[in-house]
Amino acid sequence: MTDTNKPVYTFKDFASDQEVRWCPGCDDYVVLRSIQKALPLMNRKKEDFVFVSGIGCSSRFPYYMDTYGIHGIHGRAAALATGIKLANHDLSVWIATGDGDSLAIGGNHFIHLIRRNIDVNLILFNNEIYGLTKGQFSPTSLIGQKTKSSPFGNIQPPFHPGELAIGSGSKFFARVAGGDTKLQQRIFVEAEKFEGAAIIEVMQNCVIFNDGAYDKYTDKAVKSDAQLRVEHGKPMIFGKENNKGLVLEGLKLKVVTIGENGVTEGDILVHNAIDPDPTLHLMLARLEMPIVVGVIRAVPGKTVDELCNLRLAETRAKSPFKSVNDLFASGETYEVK
Amino acid sequence: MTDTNKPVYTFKDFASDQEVRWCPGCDDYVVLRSIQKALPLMNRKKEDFVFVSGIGCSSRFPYYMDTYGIHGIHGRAAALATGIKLANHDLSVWIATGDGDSLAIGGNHFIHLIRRNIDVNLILFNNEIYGLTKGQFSPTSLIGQKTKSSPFGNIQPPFHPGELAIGSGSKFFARVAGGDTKLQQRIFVEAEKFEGAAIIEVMQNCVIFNDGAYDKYTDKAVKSDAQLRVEHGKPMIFGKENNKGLVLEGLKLKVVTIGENGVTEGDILVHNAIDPDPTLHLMLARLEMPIVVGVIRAVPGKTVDELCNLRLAETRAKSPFKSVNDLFASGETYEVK
Amino acid sequence: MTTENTHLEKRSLKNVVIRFVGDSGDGMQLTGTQFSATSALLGNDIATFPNYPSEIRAPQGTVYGVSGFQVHIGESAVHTPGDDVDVLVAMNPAALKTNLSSVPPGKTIIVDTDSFTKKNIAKAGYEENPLLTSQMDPYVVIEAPITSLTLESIKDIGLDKSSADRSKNMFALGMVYWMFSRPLEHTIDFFKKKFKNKPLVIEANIRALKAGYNYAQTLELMPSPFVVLPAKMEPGTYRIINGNTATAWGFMAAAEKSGLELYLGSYPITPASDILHELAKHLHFGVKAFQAEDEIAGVVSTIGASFAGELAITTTSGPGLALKGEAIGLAIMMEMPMVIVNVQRGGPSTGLPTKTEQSDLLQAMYGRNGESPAIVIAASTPENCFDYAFIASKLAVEHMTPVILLTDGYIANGSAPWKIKTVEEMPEIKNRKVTGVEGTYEPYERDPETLARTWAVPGTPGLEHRVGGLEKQDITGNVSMDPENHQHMTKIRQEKVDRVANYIPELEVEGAQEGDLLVVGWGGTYGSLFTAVNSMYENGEKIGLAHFNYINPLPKNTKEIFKRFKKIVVCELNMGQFHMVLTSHFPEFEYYKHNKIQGLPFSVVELMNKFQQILDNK
Amino acid sequence: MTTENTHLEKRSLKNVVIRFVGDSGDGMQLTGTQFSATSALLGNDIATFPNYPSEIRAPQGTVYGVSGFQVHIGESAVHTPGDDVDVLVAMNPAALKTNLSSVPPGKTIIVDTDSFTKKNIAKAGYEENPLLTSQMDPYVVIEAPITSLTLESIKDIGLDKSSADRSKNMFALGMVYWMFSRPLEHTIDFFKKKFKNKPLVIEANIRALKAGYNYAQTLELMPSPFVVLPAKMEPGTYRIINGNTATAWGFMAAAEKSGLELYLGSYPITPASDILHELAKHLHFGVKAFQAEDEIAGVVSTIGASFAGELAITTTSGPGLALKGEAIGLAIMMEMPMVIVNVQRGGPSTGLPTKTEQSDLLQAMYGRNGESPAIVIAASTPENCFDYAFIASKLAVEHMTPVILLTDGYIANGSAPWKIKTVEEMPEIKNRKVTGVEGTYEPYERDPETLARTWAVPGTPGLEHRVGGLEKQDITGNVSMDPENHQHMTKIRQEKVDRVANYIPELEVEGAQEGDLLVVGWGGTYGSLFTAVNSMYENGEKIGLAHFNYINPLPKNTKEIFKRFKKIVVCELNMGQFHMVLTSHFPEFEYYKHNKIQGLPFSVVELMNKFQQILDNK
Ligand SMILES: Cc1ncc(C[n+]2csc(CCOP(=O)(O)OP(=O)(O)O)c2C)c(N)n1
Ligand SMILES: Cc1ncc(C[n+]2csc(CCOP(=O)(O)OP(=O)(O)O)c2C)c(N)n1
Ligand code: SF4
Ligand code: SF4
Ligand SMILES: [Mg+2]
Ligand SMILES: [Mg+2]
Repeated sequence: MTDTNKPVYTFKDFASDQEVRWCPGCDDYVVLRSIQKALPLMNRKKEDFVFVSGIGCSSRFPYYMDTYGIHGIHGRAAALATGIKLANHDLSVWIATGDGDSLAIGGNHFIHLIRRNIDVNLILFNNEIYGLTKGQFSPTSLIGQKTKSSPFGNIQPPFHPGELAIGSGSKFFARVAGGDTKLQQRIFVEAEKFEGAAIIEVMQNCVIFNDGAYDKYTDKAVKSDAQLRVEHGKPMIFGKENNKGLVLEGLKLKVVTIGENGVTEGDILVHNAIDPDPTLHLMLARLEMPIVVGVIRAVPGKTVDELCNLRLAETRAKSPFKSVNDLFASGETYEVK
Repeated sequence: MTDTNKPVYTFKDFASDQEVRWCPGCDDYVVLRSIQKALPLMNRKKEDFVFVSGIGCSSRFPYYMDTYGIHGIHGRAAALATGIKLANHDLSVWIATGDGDSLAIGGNHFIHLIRRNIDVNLILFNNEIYGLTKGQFSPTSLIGQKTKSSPFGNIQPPFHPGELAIGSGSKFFARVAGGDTKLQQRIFVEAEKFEGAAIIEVMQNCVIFNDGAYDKYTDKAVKSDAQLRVEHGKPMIFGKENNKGLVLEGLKLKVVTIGENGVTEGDILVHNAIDPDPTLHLMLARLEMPIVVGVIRAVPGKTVDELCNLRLAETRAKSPFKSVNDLFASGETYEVK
Repeated sequence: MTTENTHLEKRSLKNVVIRFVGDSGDGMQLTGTQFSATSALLGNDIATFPNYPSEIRAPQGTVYGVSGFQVHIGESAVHTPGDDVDVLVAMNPAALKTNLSSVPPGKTIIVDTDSFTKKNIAKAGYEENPLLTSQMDPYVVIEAPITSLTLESIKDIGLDKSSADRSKNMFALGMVYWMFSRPLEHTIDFFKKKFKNKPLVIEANIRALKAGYNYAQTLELMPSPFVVLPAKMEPGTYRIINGNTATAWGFMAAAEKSGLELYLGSYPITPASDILHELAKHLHFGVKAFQAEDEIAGVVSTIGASFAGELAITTTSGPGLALKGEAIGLAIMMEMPMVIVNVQRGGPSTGLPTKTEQSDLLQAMYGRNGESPAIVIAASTPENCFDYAFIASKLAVEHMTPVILLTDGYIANGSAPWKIKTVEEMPEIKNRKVTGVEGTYEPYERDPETLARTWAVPGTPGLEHRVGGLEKQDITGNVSMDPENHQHMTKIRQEKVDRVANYIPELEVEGAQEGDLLVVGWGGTYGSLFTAVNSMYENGEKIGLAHFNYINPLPKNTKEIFKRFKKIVVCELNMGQFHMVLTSHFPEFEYYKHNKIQGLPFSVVELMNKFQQILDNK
Repeated sequence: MTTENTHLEKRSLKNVVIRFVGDSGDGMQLTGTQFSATSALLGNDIATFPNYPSEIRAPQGTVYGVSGFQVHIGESAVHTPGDDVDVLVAMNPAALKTNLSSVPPGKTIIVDTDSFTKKNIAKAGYEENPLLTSQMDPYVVIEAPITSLTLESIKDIGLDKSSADRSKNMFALGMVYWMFSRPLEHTIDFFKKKFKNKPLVIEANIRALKAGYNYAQTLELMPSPFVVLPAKMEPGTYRIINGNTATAWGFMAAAEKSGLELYLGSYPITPASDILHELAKHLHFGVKAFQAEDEIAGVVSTIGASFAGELAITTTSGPGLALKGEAIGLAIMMEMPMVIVNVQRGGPSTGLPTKTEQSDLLQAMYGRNGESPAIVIAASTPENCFDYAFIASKLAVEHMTPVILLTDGYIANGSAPWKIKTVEEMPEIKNRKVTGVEGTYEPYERDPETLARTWAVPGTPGLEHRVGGLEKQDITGNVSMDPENHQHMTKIRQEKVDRVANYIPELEVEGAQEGDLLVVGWGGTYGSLFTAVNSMYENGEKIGLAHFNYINPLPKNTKEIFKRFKKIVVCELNMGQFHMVLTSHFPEFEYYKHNKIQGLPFSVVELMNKFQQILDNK
């Protein structure tokens, strides 16, 4: 829900007076700045934004935003957000959360938030590590990754946030590199417009405990060949020379080069983010090279918070009971004289 | 892990002396009997079976089995089982759990059990309702379902256990009707052989609070047209006359009739349960009519409990430390005289 | 075994306890409820106690499948469902077996002889038919072939056998209605409304009811009807209410009174689920009853809703409260208003889920990390669950802090007449919402009297601020790791709860105002304690009852009251939890303890014996 | 501002407290650890106290980014890291600002003048350069351009600026080594081992260390070196150990001694994570350190592992314990052996995660639904974390019930010399596993003395049985809803814990054995309490210390000891939780309270003042 007569904000309006305390070089700074720049584009009143988080480096996010905010307890941001949205459907509620926060301890609330399609925007800072507690493996850490709690290398296979989200019924899933502020801003704006739970996975580099985790996708030298940015209605073309693309071969995706082996631009798959069938979205989310960034899935649908409010309003309008007094006096009562 | 010299059991060996206390007509009786019949086929010692559960009607299961067992707390069966398996990799560990137990309060442990591919067999009694607490909607209840806690009809969209499981990385997913003891027994035997987390969804009828939930699949009259039983390596053929089959049309599954429109048996998809790529398995799991039963996915892979044990054994064999005394005396120590 | 040898006079009784027992499928709860409602309509005071197995529908005829409903009706005020049963209606051998010990000699037992088949007798664990043994000699036994008479009475209306069978409880009820001279209208109306679209079912039940009534009337062996006259109750409009419904309604009243919308974040659990069920019905009052994925999400979403400005509550029972501990700590740190209802049941762990107990008191007080004081209050009767739900809301909102409301399975499921209240007659609730401030908004600035902070709700321009679980700087609410500030804030959080003592009523003593023995209780044991104390007091003992509804903080005059008695006995359905709280607050007194931990309420007789013993000894 | 005006004599000190403070990135923890280790190797007793911010790497130069490490070295036994700082090494203005108040007048402060840039001065919140103001007058300030001297000393080895910068802590350490006449070898060896593959880093650090040492030696303004002679410690082989490592090792020793494998189910949380880290290293001892998805899975998997026959433990801190409450109740009902370690931190809620506190005592006692008694014990020094981890395991396994072991951030992170123990010298641990029985196996049959049941592990033929959270029938362990049985079992569970009192040592008093004031403490405050009591006792006061390691049950002679003193004061880093436990057990005594809730340990001076006050007044 957006109003029309909105004050005009700049990113400074969304910066709180608290000093930002992440490690120098942490991608979290980029995301913070992206949000602060994206909010003014959303045509919403400042007082309607609420930032909610759990615990973790990334979960300090709300403190740095000059909006309403809760720095919650570990893993429970989604549940906080659900309560807020059910209480007041008109707010724009954002969740800042880590891979530990949302996929380890908060896993249950994460999948249920998605199942209910609560109209919030969830930024998943996936650094594949526990930052705040100083470097244990997380549910997205790779097999073999050596961390404080896996000195011999991690043996627990990782979740893939996109697959988990879509498996839980996700209607909106996007991915973006931690340093890519431009794309972040665009995705944030799209997420805000989307009615439902928008899950945005940020491939966030932790310079201290898992530095370089995404280098193969984000290094300047390889970036354009290693990231495929999808856009609804556009062909899935990428590469330094903008001549690579995706085609379907049976039930598998294949990278081809336009101009080679008779492949033309017309052969390249066109992205359909709003297809309710998740099959292709899942393939895109799963693709390892190139990695797919941008809004992979954005299927319109009902949100539980809206349904809840609608039904409330309807029932209320129809009910003969205007006060609990009416209820108390209804049905089987009797007099004592 | 199976031994060779096993005593021979009958189903009676697995029935405990506790009276079974489900409602008359409940599908849980069928599953209990199926298990008691399947265990003797598994070539394992009775004392190696452990049945673990949470809380719910279905979670009373362990009491009725004359094996080791824990009737745990609500939602935590998967975590109990994980501890048991990590402690003793040689046991055959079974989880009996409800849709509330594993998909509501226990959702986090459910997805992490699957992620880690812990070598257990999980029977999900999906009656799309909370039985034990007398009829509230569950995370698999349908939209609109009227229950004690949704007197105006449920507004929360359901999870699809198969999609959630595969989204969490599931390597083994099977489905079976609550009354189909034959197929249940076969699946249980396959699950036991499978190394990893075997998820078995039982479409269980609750005669009291959600009677008839699966009638459209299980009614005698429609059953053979409404259920497609898949078997690895076999074409996906079903129907009263055994002449219907599945084919792929682009990225969608389609039901065709053999002998009509030139369709021959050779055109029908052959089930490949061991394909690591989950795309087709997901389509099968998602199919609504016919519903797919049998083992939909069974992909061999590493299990965390096995890895943990292997690594322990290796490290132990190589280490110069035989006692903690060696550790205590190692490194920087100094003498005080 | 028959009543031939007994000669009962027609009696007018002050109070009668009737217990209906049968298979879970026999409809005993309905039967009991109908009897209670009809009696209340006649002006009797009532108290009820449903007692059912944890199985949904245990196999027929087994002892663990027995379901019971006890009702106590009286012409003076009744405070408990009663100890000893005056009339037992036993629908099968298992029901007889498990309930016989509650029936004193000379009292009446009605049995359905049709159910005393070999199989049922064996299932109940009897060696032979108990009706044929001398163990029934002490009782007035009324044997009636209830099942067959029921089937007979409705055979021509074309109902299938199993549906027909299900009417036999109404036959039994009809018999009991005759015994107590109750009219049938209320129950007939009930069926007409309830089964509007099932005329056969209506017909069958009404016929069975009437057949039972007529059978009793014409049966020679039946003792003459008892008479229980209307109780002297305050004039007014009444309805029968159970504790869980009363709790739900209290919150709805508080929401209306405070001008807030009601939010419930909950996860089903016995015996608290009915509060969720009740609230889920009242969309028309703007009630959002959200069934969450687990208890943690239930309470955490409640904190979110509170932050967003609603009257936010969460409901649960013991194991659920354990799961909510961490989040309650967050609410304490954030200083958000909310109510946590714990309908206590038997513990530890899953324990005895369908039984009653008071063993979560210390969990309510201390079940969280760190120094995290919460207001703790307890309802003590089915009907005052309404008041304490209301008061819990008021305290939460006015003092900006979580309130834990303790009830228990006994009062939650028990029913009593409730003199209907209106929103108008309830006390004011002033919420502390702010819509604007001069200068910067300081979320942790406090009201100097209550120490409550203000409530600035998202959507309010200019009051943007952040709160959370890390220690807060005084006034600003910014994160602070400063040692002195932490000590200061810890003390403020404590002081804020302590000062609630200024806003709650003083403790009142019933019975003797000073003297030999002060009986101390709290929560759902009020009915039994009061009945016991009152009857001893009326017998001339210097005995008084101090029953606590406010546990943290304690009423200000507690010590003063304790001083007035020579002896104090603390009675609880646990191992002595309130005793521990009292001892640590007032170590200067010596306390006797009386504890019971059987999943059952106190019996009045047991209490009176205990009190007498204390009075006599030493 | 310089030392020109001060004339210090060359001093031989019994005890010295040194605190290194700087940015989180300045390597203060390493510096402090090196100084401690070197001193311990020389035979000093030591006690350390690391104190770091909750940010991983807070922005440079800010006050909240200051990280500190304090070490107390002595030639007699030291029990605390010390109150007042004798030598403060401050690497930047923020570090000076936040630590100055801990330095008494006349003491020494070393500062890196290079860091006193305008920007840093402002960031620290100073208006002007503090080194140029009179506020430094009371101190012996040693100003050294540490950064530039460091860079100078290593400029030719070709390290990039930021790596080079990082060696400046070694320059500072070199200076301090000279002041206390410590050899450089240990630290040089450390670098050679630690950075085997980074020769440049080794070279840089060694050079900086030596440069600092030489600088101090040649600098005219430097006071003459202090001398701290070796402490008189029991002869033997020692190592420096911190509380968390000692805890981990205690469990490993218990596993070896009991012949069980060690299982840890845990979820990381400050300040407990290091136990997980340490145990994860020791695969070779068969340790399974499982990082679960959350605290609930951590504890529940531990119950599973215990059922399967391992020595099973779970580790956490306050908020994590709150989440584990429900499952601990299950373990109590199942009567499974397991240890829950709670490394306490500042609460409530997320609170002060990196600070110490003792505010989870009541949570440990009562943070579960129902009547659910657990054994609760507490370690009191870094090194005895080893012993209490061992004892917790022994009690759990021998009494078949969960044991909660409380430590805290202060002793968990603090280090002390540990006289190495061997498995052989530890007490026996007899587990109660059964491999076969005559007749049917009865899981709830008990040892008549301890009331412990037996432990039949899956895989054992013939002992198949089921356990769970519903109330159990005595002996058989079948589900039972029987009222009398419930009361019986509730009492047995309590009695079983109570009887542990027969298996723990009696309480001992240090200092006066009777007299004027008994100081009562528990857990990690031992060091400060002992130091304060001892010094007053040596000064002739009739003051004694009763420090509790066993909280539930309490030692049997507690009351007898309390009787011997005129006054009792209970000292805790909370609002009085143990005080409450003691009052409710022994209301016959009057207790003074001394409480501090600042996230910091007691200071010895503060305690002595308090005790004196109590002795003087009344
Ligand atoms: C109940 C509870 N358990 C554990 C912790 C400790 N803890 C804080 S943050 C965190 C994980 C942080 O990882 P992630 O969510 O990935 O965030 P990041 O720091 O990497 O941004 C943990 C384990 C806690 N604060 N509360
Ligand atoms: C912590 C906790 N919360 C809630 C409950 C109450 N409870 C018991 S079983 C159950 C749900 C049962 O549903 P399901 O798991 O689907 O099993 P079913 O009875 O349908 O087989 C609930 C909510 C509990 N026992 N413990
Ligand atoms: S530890 Fe990692 S995630 Fe945390 S602030 Fe530092 S760089 Fe960022
Ligand atoms: S309530 Fe439903 S699920 Fe539970 S035992 Fe009865 S029929 Fe089965
Ligand atoms: Mg992370
Ligand atoms: Mg269910």
